[in-house]
Amino acid sequence: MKAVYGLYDDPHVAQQAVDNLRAAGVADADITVISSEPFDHFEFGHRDAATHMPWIATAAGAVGLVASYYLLAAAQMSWPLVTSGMPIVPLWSNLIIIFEMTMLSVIIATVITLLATAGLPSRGGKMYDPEVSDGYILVGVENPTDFARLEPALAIPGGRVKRVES
Amino acid sequence: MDRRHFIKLTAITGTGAALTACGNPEHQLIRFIPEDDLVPGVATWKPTICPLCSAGCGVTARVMEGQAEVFRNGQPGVISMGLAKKLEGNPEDAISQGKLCARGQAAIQITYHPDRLANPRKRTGERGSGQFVDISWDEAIKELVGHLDALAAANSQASLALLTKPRRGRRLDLLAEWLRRFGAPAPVTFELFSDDVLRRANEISFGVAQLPTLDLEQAQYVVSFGADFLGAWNSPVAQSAAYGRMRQSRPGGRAKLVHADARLSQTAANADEFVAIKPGTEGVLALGLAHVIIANNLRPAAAAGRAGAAIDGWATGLTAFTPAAVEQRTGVAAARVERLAREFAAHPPAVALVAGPPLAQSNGLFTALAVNALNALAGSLNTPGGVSFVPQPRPAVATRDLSALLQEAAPKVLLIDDVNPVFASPASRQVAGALMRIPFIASFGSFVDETSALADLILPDHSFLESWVEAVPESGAAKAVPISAGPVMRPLYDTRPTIDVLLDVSRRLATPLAPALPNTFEEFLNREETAGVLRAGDSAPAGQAGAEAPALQYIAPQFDGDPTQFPYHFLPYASQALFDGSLAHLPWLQELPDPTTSAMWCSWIEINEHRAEELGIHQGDVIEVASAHGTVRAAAFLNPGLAPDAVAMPVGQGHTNFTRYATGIGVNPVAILAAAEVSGTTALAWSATRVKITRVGGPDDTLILFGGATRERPEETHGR
Amino acid sequence: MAYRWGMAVDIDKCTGCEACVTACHAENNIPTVGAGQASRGRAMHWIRVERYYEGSFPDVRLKFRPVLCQQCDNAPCEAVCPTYAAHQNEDGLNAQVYNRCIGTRYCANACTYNVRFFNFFNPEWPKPLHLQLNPDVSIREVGVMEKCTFCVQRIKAAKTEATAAQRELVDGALQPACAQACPTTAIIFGDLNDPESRVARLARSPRGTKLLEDLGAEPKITYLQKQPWHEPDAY
Amino acid sequence: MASPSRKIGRAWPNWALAILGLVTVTTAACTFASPGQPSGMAERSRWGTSAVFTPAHATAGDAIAAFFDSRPDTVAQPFDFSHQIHLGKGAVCTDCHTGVEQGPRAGIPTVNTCMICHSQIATDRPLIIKLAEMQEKGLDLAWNRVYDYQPQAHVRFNHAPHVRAEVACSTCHGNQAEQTVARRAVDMNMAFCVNCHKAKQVSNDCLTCHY
Amino acid sequence: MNRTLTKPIADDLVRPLFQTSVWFYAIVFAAATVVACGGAAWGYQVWNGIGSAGIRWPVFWGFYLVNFVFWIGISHAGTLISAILRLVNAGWRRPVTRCAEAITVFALMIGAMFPIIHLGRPWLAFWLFPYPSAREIWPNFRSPLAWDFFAINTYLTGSVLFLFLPMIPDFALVRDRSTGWRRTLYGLLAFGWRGTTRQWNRLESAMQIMAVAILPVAVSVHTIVSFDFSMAAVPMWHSTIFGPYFVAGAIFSGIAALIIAMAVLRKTLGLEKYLLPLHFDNLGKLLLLMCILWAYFVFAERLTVWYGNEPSEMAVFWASQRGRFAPFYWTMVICNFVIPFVILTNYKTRTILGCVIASFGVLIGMWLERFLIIVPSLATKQLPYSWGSYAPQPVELTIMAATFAGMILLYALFSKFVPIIAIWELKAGLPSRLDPALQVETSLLSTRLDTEAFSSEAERADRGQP
Repeated sequence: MKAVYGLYDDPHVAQQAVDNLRAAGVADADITVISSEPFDHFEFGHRDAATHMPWIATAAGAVGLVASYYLLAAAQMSWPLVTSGMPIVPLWSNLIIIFEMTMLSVIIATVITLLATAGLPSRGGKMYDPEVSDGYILVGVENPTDFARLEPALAIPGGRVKRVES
Repeated sequence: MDRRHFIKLTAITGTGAALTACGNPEHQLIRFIPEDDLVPGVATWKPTICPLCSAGCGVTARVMEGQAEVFRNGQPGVISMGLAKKLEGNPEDAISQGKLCARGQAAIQITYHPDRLANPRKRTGERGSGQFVDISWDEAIKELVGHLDALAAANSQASLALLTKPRRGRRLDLLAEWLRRFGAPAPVTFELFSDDVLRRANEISFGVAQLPTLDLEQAQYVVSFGADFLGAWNSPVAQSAAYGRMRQSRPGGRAKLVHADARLSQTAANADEFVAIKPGTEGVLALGLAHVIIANNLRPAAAAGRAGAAIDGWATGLTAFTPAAVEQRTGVAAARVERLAREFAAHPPAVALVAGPPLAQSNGLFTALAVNALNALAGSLNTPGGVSFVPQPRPAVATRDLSALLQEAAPKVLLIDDVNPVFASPASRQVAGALMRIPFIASFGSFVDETSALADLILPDHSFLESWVEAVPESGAAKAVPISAGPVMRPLYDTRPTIDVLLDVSRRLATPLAPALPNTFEEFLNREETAGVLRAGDSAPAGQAGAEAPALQYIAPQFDGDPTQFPYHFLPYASQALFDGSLAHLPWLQELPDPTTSAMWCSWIEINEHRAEELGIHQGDVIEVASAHGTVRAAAFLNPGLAPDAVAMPVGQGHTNFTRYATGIGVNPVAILAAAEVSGTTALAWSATRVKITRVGGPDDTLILFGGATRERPEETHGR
Repeated sequence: MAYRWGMAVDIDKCTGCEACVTACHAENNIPTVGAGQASRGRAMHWIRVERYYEGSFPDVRLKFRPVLCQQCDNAPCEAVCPTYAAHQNEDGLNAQVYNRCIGTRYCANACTYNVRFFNFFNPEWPKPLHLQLNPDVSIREVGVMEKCTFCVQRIKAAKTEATAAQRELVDGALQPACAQACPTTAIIFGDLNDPESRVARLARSPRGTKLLEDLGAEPKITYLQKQPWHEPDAY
Repeated sequence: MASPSRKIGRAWPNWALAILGLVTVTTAACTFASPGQPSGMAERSRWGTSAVFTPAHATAGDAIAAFFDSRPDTVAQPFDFSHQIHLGKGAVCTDCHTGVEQGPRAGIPTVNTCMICHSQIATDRPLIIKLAEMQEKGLDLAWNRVYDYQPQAHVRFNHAPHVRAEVACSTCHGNQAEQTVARRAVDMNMAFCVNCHKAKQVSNDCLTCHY
Repeated sequence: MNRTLTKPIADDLVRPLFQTSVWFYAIVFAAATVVACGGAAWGYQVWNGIGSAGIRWPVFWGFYLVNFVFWIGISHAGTLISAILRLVNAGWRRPVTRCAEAITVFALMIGAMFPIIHLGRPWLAFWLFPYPSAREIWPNFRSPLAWDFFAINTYLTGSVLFLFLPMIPDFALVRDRSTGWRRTLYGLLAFGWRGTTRQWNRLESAMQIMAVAILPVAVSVHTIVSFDFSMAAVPMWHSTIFGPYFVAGAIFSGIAALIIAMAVLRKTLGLEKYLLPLHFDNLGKLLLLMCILWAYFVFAERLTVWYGNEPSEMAVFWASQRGRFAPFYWTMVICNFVIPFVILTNYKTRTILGCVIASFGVLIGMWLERFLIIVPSLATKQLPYSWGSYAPQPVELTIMAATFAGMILLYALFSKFVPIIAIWELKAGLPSRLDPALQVETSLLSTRLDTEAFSSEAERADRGQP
């Protein structure tokens, strides 16, 4: 993995580094910003914010709803036993389980989507610096084509540039 | 391995690994060849007779094949044999009519009781210490024969006594005959709740010393004076069956039941009208009714005939028993007496019956005579819907009562045939002390109880299911006939039928009894079969035999104990489940909720709920009941159906030595009774004691009630 | 061949003698639990005779009412069981399938009649009391709920016998142990689907009511209320 | 930061003892304070080897084995009775298992049944001599059941109606003509019963078997 | 500039993971011992039979079910509160959410054990799982106990994930600061988290969706727990009010548990800088709100019963109002209403100590409330002949004590291995980090948060430090 990145203490400086990289012709998708907290109010924190996650969750809920209805009905019909004079497939009481299964589908779909889209769990080998945990913001490019062109863009006051070549 | 097993496996892996299989090699018993030819799993029914009370209900036992551990030839082993599984009323039997009471159902547990004696025992320790050693039948019989031979040698055959239950029948006949041939006096019978007073009264009134049969089925109006005829008195199954038909199973509507008592007994609970009355004054009420009937010319006084003649002042219209006078003595309002009398007269056939507490008063004989006279007045004798007497095959054998053992020259050898007078007698009679003085006692019961614990030799009987049984029901059906039945199942243990043992002994004596008695009871029964059978439908010989007695005058009941010091009447009563305590060893009956209280496994003291409130006594509080002769402590049950000046207690608990299920449970109210007799008889006046009560402390959790609230509707609504 | 087993209990005839209770114990292998456990509320009586006092001495009454499983059509116990151990059988019985029972005891709570009993411990019958056990009836182990079955083993045996003999069941020939023992014949058992059966006729009686009828469980036991005595002349 | 932990660490055996002690005390307290089965009645063995009759398993091992329905197919018998030989000689099942047409149980023959034939046949064989001796002493063979249900299954089975319905013995018991000592040839689980009942269109109500 | 602000926060909050006091061992040891006793008691009960407990005819449910409902109620502390606060974006939630959610998870785990502990045959508990256990017979989905299974499992799954997802960045932080086994452990737990903007955005989106999803689940869980009772025609159970009544009670007791947990953490882990009087004040107000709501429900329930005057219900009513359960009832009223109301309405007493006292009252009161719902009703059903009583046995008391000890144990271990305050959320909530427009709103909500905790920020700014 090869990478070049800068570590910045100040999010404003990090924003500047991101801008510099863009100016240096790096595609937005190739710029990686790593931090130990979300920066919702900086432009770099908003990159990649768009997601279909709510829609996926909703769809999963719908699937869960339909599936649990049929699961329950099939289970109740498989050996129809009468209790308390209720119908074999009683909708009122099944609704409770259908609801729970729907919500469970939503939750699990959300988590799976999160893991899938956030690349988790990951086995490492990606650009990272433990100093991020100390509060630095990492702005860098993974597997850059040209270190020389990017380093100046990252080397701005309030930041340190690091290069990984291994 | 399917899904289910897989999940089971995961469920148990953790625990399963920890629990290792620790082997349990069951000791291998040898297996005997079956003696019966039964299809396994298929039930057969065999007739037998319930032995628990004198009613003599014919029952059927459901017999199925099962694996039992038994003794055969002195060796334990397993056998596949026919086992009685359940007792049910015999539909062909005139008494039980296919029905059976709770006690009868539980009789089967006698046979399978874990503490039943399996073989003969001889006393080793001090008398009463309960130390016995198992011996063989040969040794046991030899020992008994030795003692009898010694009596014969000393020419004191009269010092032999036999104590048994007052069960009329051929077994008692044979026992009496055995004694007679040996030269011993008549058998001594004992039963706490005996009906000797009523028999004596019937003899005086009707010339029949016998319990009556009540034709409830056809009666229109029934007045019961304390007779718990639906509970434990006389022939409860037959009486209940008739009661059922009296209530709802016949055309012409439902009869009325009036019950007079000081306590709301189980029978009283079923009455249409409960008449609360002062203890011992029931006879007054009966004569009050008679007075109204005679005075209003509803029936002629002469109609009562001999029964009326037995009452002083009958012929002159019972002038001392006007409703006003009755009210004063009994506490029953005069108008009510008047109304009851008119109803009684207006709804023939009307019948009155008396038993239980009224006859256990000092004036019990008078009370019985008064009720008999009322019946006779109403023309209810030997009529449909009245009282009648079942023809008996032969006169009852002469017997003696317990005082024969206590007062007269004490016997030297006593044979006890499954009776427990030590438990069921007032402590003041000192029965145990009397028995201790008898040199040799042999007991034939199946269990160690307070009495047989004093024996020198215990020769355990077969259970009734294992032996030949017979009964001559004295009452219960219009046309009862003697019944007998063979064993239902083979014996489990090394036991022998008592009567066969005695017959065996009679041949082994140094001078065998002559002329020889039958070899076995079975032989005796089958020999008798053709002889003394009564023709069905024989009418009763009422008003025939028996000596005329002088007319009896009313005397107020005498109570033991000064009313100021002992303000409460003490009313012990036969427990619906445990009867007189002889059934306290049967776990089903111990756990049977008492009908009126729902109590199980305990003794309790009933006290009027309002009186309890005044005294600060709450449900379950421990209270002490003290008579002049002793005290007992038990938990209080607040009973809305008891007179405020009385406390009641069920008899049955308080055993000190009677199997694992009865020992140490509850207290015995009989112990504190005065040893008073019903005047004119030798019967114990068990309802004539006065007591005082003291609250000892809070609940000690001995009051075990199955049921909760005693009232159906919660009383509190809104803010009240 | 569809049966609908029902019962009629004539309160006017019931004397509270409890013969039914012992009969039930004998027939159905119901264990006795002993004084210690009984005092802790573990006694089992599939049928019980409730006693209720009314008024106070001397104007006091005592009512008896045998209560057993009412075999409700809309049984509150059934739906709450998570394992179908309690359900309606084809003959209209409230089946209690012991092997399915995991002991949530929910059914017993839901039962408005409190006629369900629980095996808090393994039952025991000290030898040789176990010889008396009815081989046609299961012995329920610890953790299992049990209740009146209308003597299903008798129903089953009678049906098998009838099938073998190729005939219909005769009304009255089949009785549960309680009805069989009842000295006053206060308990009548039979097929409610047969309009001419004794129980069906009694179920239509004007004296008939159902226990806690307003709760809507539709019990199959009819209680025939006590009929007060009145002078025949009064009519 | 590490020192306290090390100190505690050394004291570990004492901890263990303390916890163990408390656990023991709790169990003991429970034992005494909440009595097990009916007090004052038969002594109850808490550890599963009670001498009194109960449907519980005698040992933990039994319980686990029953939980998994894992039982050996073969059952030890007092001697090796060969079904193959007897059926080969023309005997039929009901000759010895006489109860099968009349009631719930087929019944296992007693020595008397054996001796009906063997008082004449093959009287010189050692096993038959042994049988004759046993009959003389009044002793029976302690056969062990090959087929039965766990008490926990609460299954009631009645042979007679099945025989009447012409279900062949071999359906449930395998071909005994091929077996010497009887062994469990058919796994009689609930599916086995239910499938047959479905096929024959007879009741599959739970109370048909479970009561 | 950023680092100097955030590093001390991270240092403070990570410190408990690396430093262990003797007290920690003492607490863990004591709690573990009690838990072990509970385990032994349960083992005893399984071996001998459920009769070791005090349950009886007709009170077939006793302490076990009381504790079940109680703990499920406590579980409403976290996820529900945290989800609500997350959705309304209440700034002051940030230090509170994780310790609240942890309560949820642990209380649920403890609560969910009770239905198994109380089973007559617990070794067959797996028959409740939705699978065709025997010949195509599934569990009976009409049974409220089957609903419980689904509801509790959904809520537990959701809550565990809701707790775990925001922990991932903090695990990554701990991973980077630790060595040896800790590094391996936290490395595994961190799932290879780096903190890219994509990851942050997805995490925050997921948390929003989860918050939306978990709210109705949380409400449904306690509603379904209430259905365990209200589905049975038992006097004073068969009530439509039970759903909201139970949910309100659950939140009520949950907040109380949270306040106590926070107060303990604040002292033991030295979090005075993060768990401020403000938090207790806010939670105290919430507790007061729930207290009033609870009182309203009790009044509504009791009034309708009293007014309806249905005999069987009146029996239960009076049994608790002035009968044998009255001491418990009035204790409950005092603990649940009088004490919290008096303390919390007065801002002078609504201190940390005051809130803790009120919370203890509420916990006791709410436990009694569960007891008073279950036992008097069962003891006083329709047929008075079947009325009975109930007294717990040592087994039940031991197991109950063990669950409280278990909560302490789990919580102690949790706070030992996980930063008990979400570090990244706290950092992200720093005022300077917020959108200026939002800053106004947040500062209104958390005036004192600004002035007290983050005065250092201002100080540093004054000193001109970066």
